[in-house]
Amino acid sequence: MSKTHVTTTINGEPTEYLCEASQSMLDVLRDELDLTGTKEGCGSGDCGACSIIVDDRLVCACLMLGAEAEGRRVLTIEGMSHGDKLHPLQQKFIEMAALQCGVCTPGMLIAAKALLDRNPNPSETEVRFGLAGNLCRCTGYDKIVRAVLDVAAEQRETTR
Amino acid sequence: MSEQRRYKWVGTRQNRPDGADKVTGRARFGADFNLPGELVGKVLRSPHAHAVIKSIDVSKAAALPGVKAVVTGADFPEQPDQLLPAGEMQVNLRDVTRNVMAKEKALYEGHAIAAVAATTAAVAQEALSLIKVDYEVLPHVIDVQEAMKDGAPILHPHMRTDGVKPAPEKASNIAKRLEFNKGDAAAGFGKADIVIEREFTTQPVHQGYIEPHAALASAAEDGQVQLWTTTQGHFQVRGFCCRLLNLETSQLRVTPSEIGGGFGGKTVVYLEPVAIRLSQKAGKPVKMVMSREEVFRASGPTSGGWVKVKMGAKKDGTIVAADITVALQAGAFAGSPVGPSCMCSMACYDVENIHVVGYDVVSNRPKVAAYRAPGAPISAWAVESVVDMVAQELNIDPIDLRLKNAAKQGTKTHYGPTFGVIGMVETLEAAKASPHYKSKVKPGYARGVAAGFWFNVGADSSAAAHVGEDGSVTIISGNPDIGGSRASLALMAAEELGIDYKKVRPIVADTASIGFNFVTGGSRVTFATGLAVVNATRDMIGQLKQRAAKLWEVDVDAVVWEDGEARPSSTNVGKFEPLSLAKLAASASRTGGPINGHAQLNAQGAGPGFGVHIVDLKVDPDTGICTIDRYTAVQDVGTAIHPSYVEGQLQGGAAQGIGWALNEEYIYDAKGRLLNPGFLDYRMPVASDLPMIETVLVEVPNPAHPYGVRGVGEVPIIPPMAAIGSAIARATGVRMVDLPISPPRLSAALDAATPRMAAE
Amino acid sequence: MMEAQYRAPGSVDEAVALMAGAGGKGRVLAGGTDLLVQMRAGMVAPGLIVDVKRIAEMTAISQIAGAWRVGAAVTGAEIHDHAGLKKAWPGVVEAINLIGSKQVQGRASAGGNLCNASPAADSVPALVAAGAIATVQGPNGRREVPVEQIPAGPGKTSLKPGEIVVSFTLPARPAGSGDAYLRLIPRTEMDIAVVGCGVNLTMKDGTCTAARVALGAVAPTVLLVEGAAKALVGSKLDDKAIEAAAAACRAACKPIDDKRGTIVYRTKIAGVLLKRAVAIAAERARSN
Amino acid sequence: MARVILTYSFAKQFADGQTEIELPGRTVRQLIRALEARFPALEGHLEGDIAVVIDGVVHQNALLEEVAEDSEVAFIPPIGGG
Repeated sequence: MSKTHVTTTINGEPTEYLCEASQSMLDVLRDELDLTGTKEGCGSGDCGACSIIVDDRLVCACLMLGAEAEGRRVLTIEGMSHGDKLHPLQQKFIEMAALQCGVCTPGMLIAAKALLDRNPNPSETEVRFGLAGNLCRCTGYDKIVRAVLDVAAEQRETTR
Repeated sequence: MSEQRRYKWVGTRQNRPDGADKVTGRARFGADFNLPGELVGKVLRSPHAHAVIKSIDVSKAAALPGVKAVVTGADFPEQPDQLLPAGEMQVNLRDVTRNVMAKEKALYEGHAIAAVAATTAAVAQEALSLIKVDYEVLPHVIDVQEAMKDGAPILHPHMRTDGVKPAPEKASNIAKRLEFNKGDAAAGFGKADIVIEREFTTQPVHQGYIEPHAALASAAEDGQVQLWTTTQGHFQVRGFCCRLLNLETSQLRVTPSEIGGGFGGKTVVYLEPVAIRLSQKAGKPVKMVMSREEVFRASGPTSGGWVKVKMGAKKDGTIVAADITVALQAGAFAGSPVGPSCMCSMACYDVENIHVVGYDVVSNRPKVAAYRAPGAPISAWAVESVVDMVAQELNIDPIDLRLKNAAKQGTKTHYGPTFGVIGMVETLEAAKASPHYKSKVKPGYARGVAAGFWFNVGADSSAAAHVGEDGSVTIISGNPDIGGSRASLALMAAEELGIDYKKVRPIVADTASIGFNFVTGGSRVTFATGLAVVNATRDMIGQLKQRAAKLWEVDVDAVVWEDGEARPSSTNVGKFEPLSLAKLAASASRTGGPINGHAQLNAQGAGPGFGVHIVDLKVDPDTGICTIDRYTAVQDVGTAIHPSYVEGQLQGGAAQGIGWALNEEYIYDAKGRLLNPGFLDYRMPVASDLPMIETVLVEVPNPAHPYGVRGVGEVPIIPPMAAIGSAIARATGVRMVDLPISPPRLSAALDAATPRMAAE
Repeated sequence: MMEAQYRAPGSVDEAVALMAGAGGKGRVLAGGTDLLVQMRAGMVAPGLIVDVKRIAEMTAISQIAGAWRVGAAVTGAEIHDHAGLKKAWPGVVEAINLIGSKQVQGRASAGGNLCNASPAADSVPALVAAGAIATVQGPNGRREVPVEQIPAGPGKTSLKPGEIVVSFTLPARPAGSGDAYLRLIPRTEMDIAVVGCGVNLTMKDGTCTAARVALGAVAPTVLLVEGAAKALVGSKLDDKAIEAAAAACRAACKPIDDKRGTIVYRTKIAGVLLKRAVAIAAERARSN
Repeated sequence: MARVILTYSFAKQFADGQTEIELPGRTVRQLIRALEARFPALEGHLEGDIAVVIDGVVHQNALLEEVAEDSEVAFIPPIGGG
């Protein structure tokens, strides 16, 4: 069995690993790197629980090979906060009860970050379509959408 | 609302104690646990809907390098064919063991036939392909009405319909017949000015939790077993596993992971006994995780059903009689929620003459599991649709019609009991007064309304409260936190203690670290475990007062606990500086040792809940697509301990009901194989499908709870289907009777109603 | 069990050579949004995975004499962000952007969507309506193929062994042109098209002078519906002409009953979407 | 005397069709014993898979609960929940 050697950057840290050619990025993160914050809900790109950001693009880790990360920059939920400071989305999700069971939350936060990074002033409809790839079965999305809109409004306020 | 301010913490929106863990990826869910040297377990599942298992040859699989254990049904001891307590559940263990691992027959596609444990997933997968099963494929039956017919393929030759006198001699797929009666329905219809009769169906729908089932078992050579699993009730898992594997409960320690949704679907065992058995045979830890496909094929959806409703009313809107028949699919083994379905059907209404018959029917589908208010949404879909038809026919506002017939204190139900204090009228009035209902319906849109009822449950809970050396407090209970219960328990403890919420740390303990707790289910945790936490906290406060009394050398009755400190009850006691929790904790060792409180109880008096939902939607007549524009859920919630999470329950339940109404269904091919075992074609609502879901919390405190708590999680899934169906009927003139109201189905119904268009 | 190999070549020539060397066991990885799902389900077990996302030609968008060339591995998200392409071919861009979620858009490509050969592929009816030409390279060199000739049936293409779709060319067309793509799904996102319809029109002085219409998910392959185009060309896109085009679409349907829709429903919706897509394309044509 | 209520089918099957029965008893257990004395066919069917509603309050498992002189005690199918 000859494995592929990958040199990449994960959450800002230079990282190396060996993976099998057919091994998904999700399995690499969870099984090889112990980054279990990225969740598997379906393994087919239909739930978004494994959302990560690769070179500034939102992707499902289950739809990417570990080998493809060579030379890329990968952001997972474990890299979303800075030191002891939560990302504003993380803080707002807690404050506004935008999670119940919490298993979709890492993917939802990563997707929300990707959305706001590109569109700091989204409408409710844009937020809903921007997060349509992330299934949540607990909340009915109401508090999630409100939290994202709230963060966007606050960030516009602070950058003004 | 003003009453709420009686409390400092209860009713406030504090950050949940597990919030930071859950937004940073730290929280460990079922599949996130690992042990050194663990093996990967995988299950071989039946490709047939119904087949005799003539033989299983595992020799090649067992011989594959890397395979450490193989199990089949023969590895699980036979169980008695009778209802027995397992934990606090009544289950037929003969069926449970067969659902975990088939014995003589495969009863549905996806039924577990064998399992392997191997060093890698790839080896385990290859081993499955080497297991040779000799099947004799039998005719199968999927549909509930088909399964009830004479001549239908019989799943269990020993099954005779229970509840029929004299007891039938012939085998049947009808496991049980139930009948409820109040008054004389036939005579009641004679008094009616209008009588409406319709038949309705629903398809099985899955709970759809995002986290698949997962378990990690480690069985030691001395017989002791540890298990980590994602479940709504680790004590139930312990009970089931011990029964199925002949273990003593003290030998099995179950630690619950964080749980990624359950909605009732994680109250039974699937992987857990298999992982333990594999671990016992392999002598190594075994981890098993279901794929999404396995979740759909092999874990419990809720029943699909067939419901016939005949309802009579007078011109003034008085409903005078109802005759209802409910047949629910149980899946491959008996035990659908047909009882609650029958009982809830007319529970919202005070009607003189009610007759309800229910059937529990087996067919070649996965065994149903609980799903939010089990059974109630199915009968409510039918009954509430017919109530709306009565309102339409008599040209009465649908809320007014319901107010006219609403159940209230003193209403005798058709299933026996007389209601005490309930909130149906208040809920209807709140719905009528809501900004949504008061608003005009936008042109092109239509409005639908429906109601729902659920009993709620209490049951067994244990809790402990420990004071730390610095005066901060740990609250220990044994219910997995599925939607913010740590926060609500901590709020009640902080309220009792009069200390800052942040000084209270709630912990979910494993089965060895706290007394028995019934499942996190039936919306019981904030009520029943909340009661245990309050009692444990009060027990602890009693001790704190005793310590203060000792220090002051006064009688304990002379000490009161206020705002987090012991104070003399009056100036007569003497002049003492109040003793804070921190001070009492610091001196604990010198005043009698650690200060802890405990409570255990079987909580009774869970107050029933009522909900009314309002929906505005439009229908695209060309495509049959419904667009929901506005949605409001109104519910009698007792006291909202943490209003955000109460709102969340209403919103989440409504969203699930909307999915049930519009798109979710199990689709089978002619061979009884599930065609849509994935999130792509099992269409749960996505964010862009829904509007904001407004909530109105009607707070009618439950007298049986110190803070007036009432379960809130069940009711909100009951009204959406009929509310949506009624809005569609009002938008298009077509009353849909089959769920889901998917675009092809609605389009066909619209075309059938306008033959000209169909001919085009 | 054969463990796969992974290669990420830097040129098309290299990729073609790798595929040739894999002896039929090679699979091209563009976005991977279909391939990885199929690998996981055990439907395919490639011996060699050839990742084409490091090939410049396959990941670039360029304009040459009014025509647009889009690399077959360009992701939906990149196409979404390309203002020039969006302005010229809004229907094609919308169609590609309808493939899956934002997450899938971050990976999925039109080349992958075409080569996966699903009759319900969203980008394909729009590309067919656009008259897009695929540039294909294989062991015997390059050739140009109209997109509609590539799908051969569900999961099957007319590509010869070892051939790779390198890019698409969207032709230059006269002023007064516009395109549109609409699909019907039960939800608002995250679904496979029950029916898809691409329309590409050229209008002059209120009269339709050229039209191409394509339908997805109503037959084993995406259909170019010439009858519908004929009904539109020469008309002022009056109700009668549009109804005739819708009738041609319905007549062209050879759908199946499946978990996503019925024969009756798909046939009806083909006509509905045609009307709506024509209206959008015509509006775009008028303002171009 | 407490008023004991059985569901219709349960009464038909085990209690000669009587759905409402006045019985002496100060606890649920005493009522069950009294019921079983009157309807021997009921024996064993009231302590297992059943919920007990005492004056409108649902008890999942009731045995020693006290009932008042004029209490209404209904035996109904068990209730779970999601």
